[in-house]
Amino acid sequence: MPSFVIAEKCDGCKGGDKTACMYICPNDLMVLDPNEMKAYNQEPDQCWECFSCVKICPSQAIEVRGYSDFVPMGGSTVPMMGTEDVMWTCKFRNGVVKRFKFPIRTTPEGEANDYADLKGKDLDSGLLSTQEADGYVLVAPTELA
Amino acid sequence: MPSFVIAEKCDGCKGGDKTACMYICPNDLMVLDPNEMKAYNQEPDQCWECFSCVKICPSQAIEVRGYSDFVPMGGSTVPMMGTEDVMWTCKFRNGVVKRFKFPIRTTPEGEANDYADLKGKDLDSGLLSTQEADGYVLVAPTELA
Amino acid sequence: MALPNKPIGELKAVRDPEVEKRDVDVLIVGGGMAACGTAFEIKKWASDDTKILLCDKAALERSGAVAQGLSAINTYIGENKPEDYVRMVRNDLMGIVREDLIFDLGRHVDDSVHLFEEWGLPVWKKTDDGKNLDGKKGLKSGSLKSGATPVRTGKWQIMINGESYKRIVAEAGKKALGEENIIERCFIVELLNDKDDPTKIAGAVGFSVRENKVYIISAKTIMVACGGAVNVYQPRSVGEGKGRAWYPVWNAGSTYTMAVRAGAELSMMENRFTPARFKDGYGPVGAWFLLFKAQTVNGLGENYAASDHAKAELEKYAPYGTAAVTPTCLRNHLMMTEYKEGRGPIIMKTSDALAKLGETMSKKELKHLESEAWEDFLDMSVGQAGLWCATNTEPEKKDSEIMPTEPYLLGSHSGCCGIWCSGPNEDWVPDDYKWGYNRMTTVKGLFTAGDGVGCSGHKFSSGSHAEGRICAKEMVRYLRDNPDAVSFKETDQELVDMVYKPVRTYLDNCTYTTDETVNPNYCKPAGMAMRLMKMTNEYGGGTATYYMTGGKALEILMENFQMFREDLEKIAAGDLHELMRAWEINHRLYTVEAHTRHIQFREESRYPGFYYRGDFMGQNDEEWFCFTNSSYNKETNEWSLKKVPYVKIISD
Amino acid sequence: MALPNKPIGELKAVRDPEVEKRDVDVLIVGGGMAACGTAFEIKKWASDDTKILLCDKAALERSGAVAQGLSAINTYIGENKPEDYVRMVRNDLMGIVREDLIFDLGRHVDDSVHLFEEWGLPVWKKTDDGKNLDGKKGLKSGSLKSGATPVRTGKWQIMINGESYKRIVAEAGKKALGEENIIERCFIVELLNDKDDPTKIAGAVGFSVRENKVYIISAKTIMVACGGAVNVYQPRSVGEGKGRAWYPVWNAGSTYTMAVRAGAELSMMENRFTPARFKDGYGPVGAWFLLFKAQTVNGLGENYAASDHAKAELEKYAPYGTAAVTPTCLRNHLMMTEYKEGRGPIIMKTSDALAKLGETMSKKELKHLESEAWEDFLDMSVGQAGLWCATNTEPEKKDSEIMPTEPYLLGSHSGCCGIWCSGPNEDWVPDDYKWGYNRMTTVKGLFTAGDGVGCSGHKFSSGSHAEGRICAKEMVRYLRDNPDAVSFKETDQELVDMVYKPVRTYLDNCTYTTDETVNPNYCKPAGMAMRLMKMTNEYGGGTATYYMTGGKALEILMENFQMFREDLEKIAAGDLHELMRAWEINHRLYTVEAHTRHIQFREESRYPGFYYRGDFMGQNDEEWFCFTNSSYNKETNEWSLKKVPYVKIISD
Ligand SMILES: Cc1cc2c(cc1C)N(S(=O)(=O)O)[C@@H]1C(=O)NC(=O)N=C1N2C[C@H](O)[C@H](O)[C@H](O)COP(=O)(O)OP(=O)(O)OC[C@H]1O[C@@H](n2cnc3c(N)ncnc32)[C@H](O)[C@@H]1O
Ligand SMILES: Cc1cc2c(cc1C)N(S(=O)(=O)O)[C@@H]1C(=O)NC(=O)N=C1N2C[C@H](O)[C@H](O)[C@H](O)COP(=O)(O)OP(=O)(O)OC[C@H]1O[C@@H](n2cnc3c(N)ncnc32)[C@H](O)[C@@H]1O
Ligand SMILES: Nc1ncnc2c1ncn2[C@@H]1O[C@H](COP(=O)(O)O)[C@@H](O)[C@H]1O
Ligand SMILES: Nc1ncnc2c1ncn2[C@@H]1O[C@H](COP(=O)(O)O)[C@@H](O)[C@H]1O
Ligand SMILES: Nc1ncnc2c1ncn2[C@@H]1O[C@H](COP(=O)(O)O)[C@@H](O)[C@H]1O
Ligand code: SF4
Ligand code: SF4
Ligand code: SF4
Ligand code: SF4
Ligand code: NA
Repeated sequence: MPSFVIAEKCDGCKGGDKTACMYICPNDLMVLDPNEMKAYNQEPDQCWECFSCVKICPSQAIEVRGYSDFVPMGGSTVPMMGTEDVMWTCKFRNGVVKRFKFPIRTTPEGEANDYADLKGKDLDSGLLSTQEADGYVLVAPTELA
Repeated sequence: MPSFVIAEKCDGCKGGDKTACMYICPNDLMVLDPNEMKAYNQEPDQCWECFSCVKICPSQAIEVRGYSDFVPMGGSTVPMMGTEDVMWTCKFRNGVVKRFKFPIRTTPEGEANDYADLKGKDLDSGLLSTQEADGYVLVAPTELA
Repeated sequence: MALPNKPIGELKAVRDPEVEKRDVDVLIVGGGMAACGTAFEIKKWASDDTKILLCDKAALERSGAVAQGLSAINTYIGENKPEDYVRMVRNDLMGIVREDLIFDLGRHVDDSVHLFEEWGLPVWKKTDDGKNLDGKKGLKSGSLKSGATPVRTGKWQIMINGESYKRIVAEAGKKALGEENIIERCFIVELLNDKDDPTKIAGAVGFSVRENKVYIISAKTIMVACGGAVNVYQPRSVGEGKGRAWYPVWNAGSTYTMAVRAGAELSMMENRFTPARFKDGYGPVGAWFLLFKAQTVNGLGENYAASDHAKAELEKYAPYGTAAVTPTCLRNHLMMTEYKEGRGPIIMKTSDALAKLGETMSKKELKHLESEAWEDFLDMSVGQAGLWCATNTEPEKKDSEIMPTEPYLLGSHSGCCGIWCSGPNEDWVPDDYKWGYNRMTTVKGLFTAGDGVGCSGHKFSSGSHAEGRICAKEMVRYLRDNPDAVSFKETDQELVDMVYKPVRTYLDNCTYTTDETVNPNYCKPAGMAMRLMKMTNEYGGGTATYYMTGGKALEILMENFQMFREDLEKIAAGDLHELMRAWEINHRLYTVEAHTRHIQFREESRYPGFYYRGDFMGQNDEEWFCFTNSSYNKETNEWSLKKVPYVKIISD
Repeated sequence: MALPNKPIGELKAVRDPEVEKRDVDVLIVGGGMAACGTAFEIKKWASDDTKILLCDKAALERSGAVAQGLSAINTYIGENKPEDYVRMVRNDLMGIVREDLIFDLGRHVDDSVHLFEEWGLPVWKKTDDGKNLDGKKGLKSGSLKSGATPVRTGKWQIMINGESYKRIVAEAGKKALGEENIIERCFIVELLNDKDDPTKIAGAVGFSVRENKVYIISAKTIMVACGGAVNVYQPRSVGEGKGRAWYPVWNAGSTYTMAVRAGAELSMMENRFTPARFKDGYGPVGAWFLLFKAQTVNGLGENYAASDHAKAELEKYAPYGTAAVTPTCLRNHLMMTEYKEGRGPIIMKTSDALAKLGETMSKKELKHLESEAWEDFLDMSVGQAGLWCATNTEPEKKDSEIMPTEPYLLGSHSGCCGIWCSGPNEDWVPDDYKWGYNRMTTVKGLFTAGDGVGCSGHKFSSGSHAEGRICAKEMVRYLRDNPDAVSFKETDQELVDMVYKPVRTYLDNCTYTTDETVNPNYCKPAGMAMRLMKMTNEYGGGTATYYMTGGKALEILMENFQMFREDLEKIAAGDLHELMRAWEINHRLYTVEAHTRHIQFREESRYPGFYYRGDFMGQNDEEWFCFTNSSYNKETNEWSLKKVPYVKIISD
């Protein structure tokens, strides 16, 4: 299921500094042709079909098609990312369509609590910072051999 | 061991109608870049390493290198075609060189006897034309079940 | 770089090709050993006004299996009896063969070998004091035809210096037929039946791989000899090395597919050939076993083939397994046991063999022997020599691994799948085995030879040539008896639309994505090739399962084939080379589907070591000592299979 | 077309890159679950002037194994005892594990899970009447930390809606560490030792995949967590689909290679993880086995796992095989038997499972169940959902095949290969298992976590994060105790020359031939990747041999590795992406060579179903109930292996 870019939809992320798909691909596959200002997957046979590029593309220009060496044609799985949910459209080879919606996060983006002000106290204990703050007591095994 | 073309040596068969390598490759792999007038193998992973192109190239511009997925580097086998013999130079990875000379044909090129004037007589017999001419007698099996 | 969504290839395909129409009496499809035999022979029998055309996808000079050369002629009867030749083939193929075809081949083959030598092929000779002379030095001993002694490796094989084997054979064929009657780089896609009598052949359609042109050919009789089928199973090297197969990678089952689609019955398509070869380089082993008397050992260093265990295993397959020469499949079977039980790999002790030979040889003779060992590869499997160089393998010092390869479908080497053909129209041939013209298929006017003829095998290069010559004469007989014009129902436009469909699919869609190789609207030949080989490898008894398959696996495979065939409607080709690949993969599909359907039909494991049905292990003579024939209806996409009785002609 | 002999790629490599030097106290290599744990935790303990840098080859937001998401957290202790967690891991890994590390992980892991939920990861909850709520609806039940009940599949696993799992975890890590302390798209090539004390870590060298720049970093302490190793064995799809592996294809064994080259001892590298997965799509099976209670049958339709034969087989491996939960490797082992005996393939009866569940469920509940089944794939293995769509597989109607995959090398999932690390510095930990700093390797100042830590396993995403956090604190302790400056002996020029060697090889040679992919003077990463996987697949117990290897095969493999390493000196890269591929293949080589050397050393078959030594079948507790540790000397290219005693800490 290597990713592919629909030529008409890709706008090269409007000539920005880095394109979204290049930014995100964990395997460094997406590149931009600077002449045409359009992206493509430079190594389809290394695509993990992780859908990271698909999900991040602001123009919905990226989809995936089944790996040519074992996936019959005609199906597709297309995610639509929201802030709280992802909506999947799964199209079967025979035309059957299934839609699924799943939550993706329960806090606003950027709001993960990084405990910026938390400072650990006892560097020599085995406790992690939040465990220490919670008053967690480190257990040792009791059921010994 | 896909074939490769040494850029400096290939002269595109001097701009002739068809290049020798394109003419001969049983798998239609060799093509000519008409701008640079140089040949290349368009599908290395379909090369049978039959050496047909290597043997026919008038400029000795084609060699083969071991298939990248199982042949260690550094060896080579290079044929030099004569009219009666072929001379092979086999170079080992470790530098050892072996040379072999083998006959390839015992008649001048173009002189194979095609029996142009031979005409068969009995179309209903089981004999081939030269068998008939030689007076060969068609045998039937005698050691029957 | 520019966006990779433009057609690649130097010879771009256009939407509307030129059409060239030909109207001939005889069409020869293919230009290999068999077709060169036909080309040589046919004008000896045809009247001067007979129009003959030969189409080869490549250039005859180096097309087909012998492109690279060969180091032996494996079938030369010589001092032997044709009856013994039949016995050898029968035993090697586990009993079920067409003895009429084999005997007939045996009485014709030497004539072709004699021609080869006359044309210039160097044939080794034995001196009176038992020394080997190469084909040049051997000239002074005279020709085989004049009574000189060949150098035999086995009972049937003779050594040659065969680097230019195909060039020589093609030269004679081309001269005899005339260059003007030959179209090279013409890939034939489909055979066409007669409009009025669909059981009769009437023509063919193909295209040029060099210019945008479709050939529509009407022909009264056709000989199809496009060789066997390679890359229908996944080779062990799946990267760049997948072009390295033992059999020629460019033969794509065109013979079987075109014939079966034209209505011809196939026979014994379950049979396959899985040769043991030097691993990865696919170097031949015959010379090493027979000429150099090398032995093989397992991973523990044991001579497993001589073990009690092996003997017991072979006895299960008596009389074949206990014959003096162990059948090829059973030799593999013994290896399979070693692998499965954790005693692989299998090593050929080249070092011991050469040391032993050295005991009775002079330095000079040893040097000559070394050269012979290398020639065996350099004449027909250069890549193996390259692998030895790359791995610093001097066979006298370092042993090499041998291993059964992926399966091939062929009818001329040590396998017997192919087309069901008429035997010679002679008394001793059972009635069911003859219908007028020798080597004619069950389609009127359609002949085949070499890898195309089923139920025989062990013809090799020489036998294929001789068989092509037999066809030549029989086709002229057929022409004499069937002089009427033929015509087919397909219009030019329909044929062009069919042949160029992949081009149009490509042109209609290729700019939709930014990379022409990944496009949801079409599939490409390269990907389809991998897909086909993956499914056969995993479910059809490829190397992935040590050649094991079974009912459930076959059921899955059939479902995969079905989807594959549907998807082939969307195959796309941007250039002429890719158009050829598109049609090749189509031909591979039908061929390997036929193969699989036969395996599914035959509920026994007739060829252990070539394949196993896990759900029907062992041979079942009661039910299955018979031929299996299949046919296909291209209108309804239906296959039908049946049993056909085996008749024993030659005594034990 | 132009001649294909020009550098390809959009980011061409130049001969002389820019050099950027960094001087930090703490270097974190990797940006996955473990590294994000370290990133989150470290500033909680470090002084404000501590210089910290994190380098990830990709972008943290979606780097590593969790890029795509996950549908479960497989390690959440919750109501269970950490002692039982140790027992589970020990049994699954056939007895030989570091119980100190596992117990320690067990008492920390839930804290990370609680953070994930707080950060916004949706965690399923169980209602009082036993229904499942997804992570959004479940919010109203409160958090796990506040006592809400998770939905458990097995004893240790809890269900989540994990599509954005990595984005959430990375967000917290990045915020905590500060964007300015993170370099993304920086591939670390090699760790550097201290000039004066080579047993101490001192820095690292890497390069940017975005601009021609080499990073030379000096660091007093380093945490390396680059995940496991994928594509070290050939996957079953070898064409376009070779990017589809179960574990992330971009993790290339950097963790193990960089550590062992820096002098760290590896342990239990013979262990591998060969998961059973839905065939080809690599969809996870856990939910189907545990949540949906699906059963598997063989090709004959038999529930083979419940057969007497299977029971007898499992008894051979008591106590592990006879435990309530069959170890993962033995589940594979039972499948292997079916395949070899011709009773494949293995089918998961999804239809029966859903029908059975449906008996007690409402329509609405069933619909929800269907959605859960699809989510399991869509959250972490979309390709499997794609395959179901493409093959018209509705699991309630059509069953699917499952199959063991190619082997992976990893230490966090159900495998335990990795680096030999110190346990916590506590009384109950045996002296030989602790040397000052928890999770420090045998190289001073070098730490690891997640897939990097050997002899433990079953930490999964949550445990890897917690382990990264443990490292954070320990590194700060180490820094406190070892404040002195470090330096390495390599000059900038030497390092640049090493890192950019593939670029120069390319530039020096690429125009020699007319096609830059075929050139006798260099090799390219793509070909070398195939070559490595072919040799391990065939000789190192890959799928090609049903995971079988043995002494002779290993000997051949070692010879192949040797030539491979020599040839890597000639690897060529024309662009920055290819330069990364060049270094990845280098990392894969060392990792899989370590793996193979361990298999060669351990003369027993400890993990049947993961691999077999045909020459030493069965377990040999007498000789081999111990750890095996290896180390490597990069000056002399010598490996050494030794046995290390196992100490049992937790009772049966
Ligand atoms: C590849 C190979 C083959 C052999 C061997 C080693 C090796 C490495 N060995 S050893 O193993 O024992 O070493 C042999 C040996 O030493 N001695 C021997 O006698 N025979 C050996 N063979 C076997 C013979 O070569 C074989 O039996 C004959 O060649 C078979 O003859 P034929 O059936 O004519 O097939 P072909 O491959 O020669 O020719 C096929 C032709 O068809 C063309 N073609 C194919 N599809 C077409 C299409 N669609 N349209 C138009 N043309 C289309 C081809 O271009 C070709 O012209
Ligand atoms: C791929 C995958 C993984 C899992 C699962 C299914 C699938 C399909 N399953 S289920 O099967 O059970 O379904 C799990 C599940 O549901 N639940 C669970 O908790 N864990 C599962 N995992 C396992 C966990 O994901 C795993 O245990 C942890 O992620 C391991 O963490 P860590 O050890 O940190 O590895 P990483 O892959 O996350 O991160 C690696 C990082 O290193 C970077 N990197 C690599 N090389 C580098 C180099 N040379 N230089 C610089 N950076 C360089 C990477 O970019 C990445 O940032
Ligand atoms: N071990 C063997 N025993 C008998 N005949 C063999 C053996 N190996 C190969 N042959 C025959 O030698 C010829 C060439 O074989 P090969 O090189 O395997 O294609 C064929 O006729 C084979 O049948
Ligand atoms: N058949 C099984 N029996 C017990 N546990 C299993 C089984 N299959 C998978 N698991 C566990 O379920 C979790 C997820 O499995 P998987 O989806 O295979 O990664 C892992 O913890 C596995 O160990
Ligand atoms: N054999 C097993 N039986 C039950 N649970 C297992 C087994 N193997 C692994 N697990 C658990 O399943 C989860 C993931 O394992 P896996 O099936 O490998 O994905 C982990 O929580 C393991 O603890
Ligand atoms: S993210 Fe989308 S729009 Fe932006 S460059 Fe990539 S494909 Fe084009
Ligand atoms: S699907 Fe994933 S691996 Fe493939 S190109 Fe997109 S981001 Fe990269
Ligand atoms: S035959 Fe030789 S010189 Fe002629 S085009 Fe081919 S490579 Fe160039
Ligand atoms: S070696 Fe043979 S197959 Fe390869 S390109 Fe040359 S002629 Fe073609
Ligand atoms: Na394979």
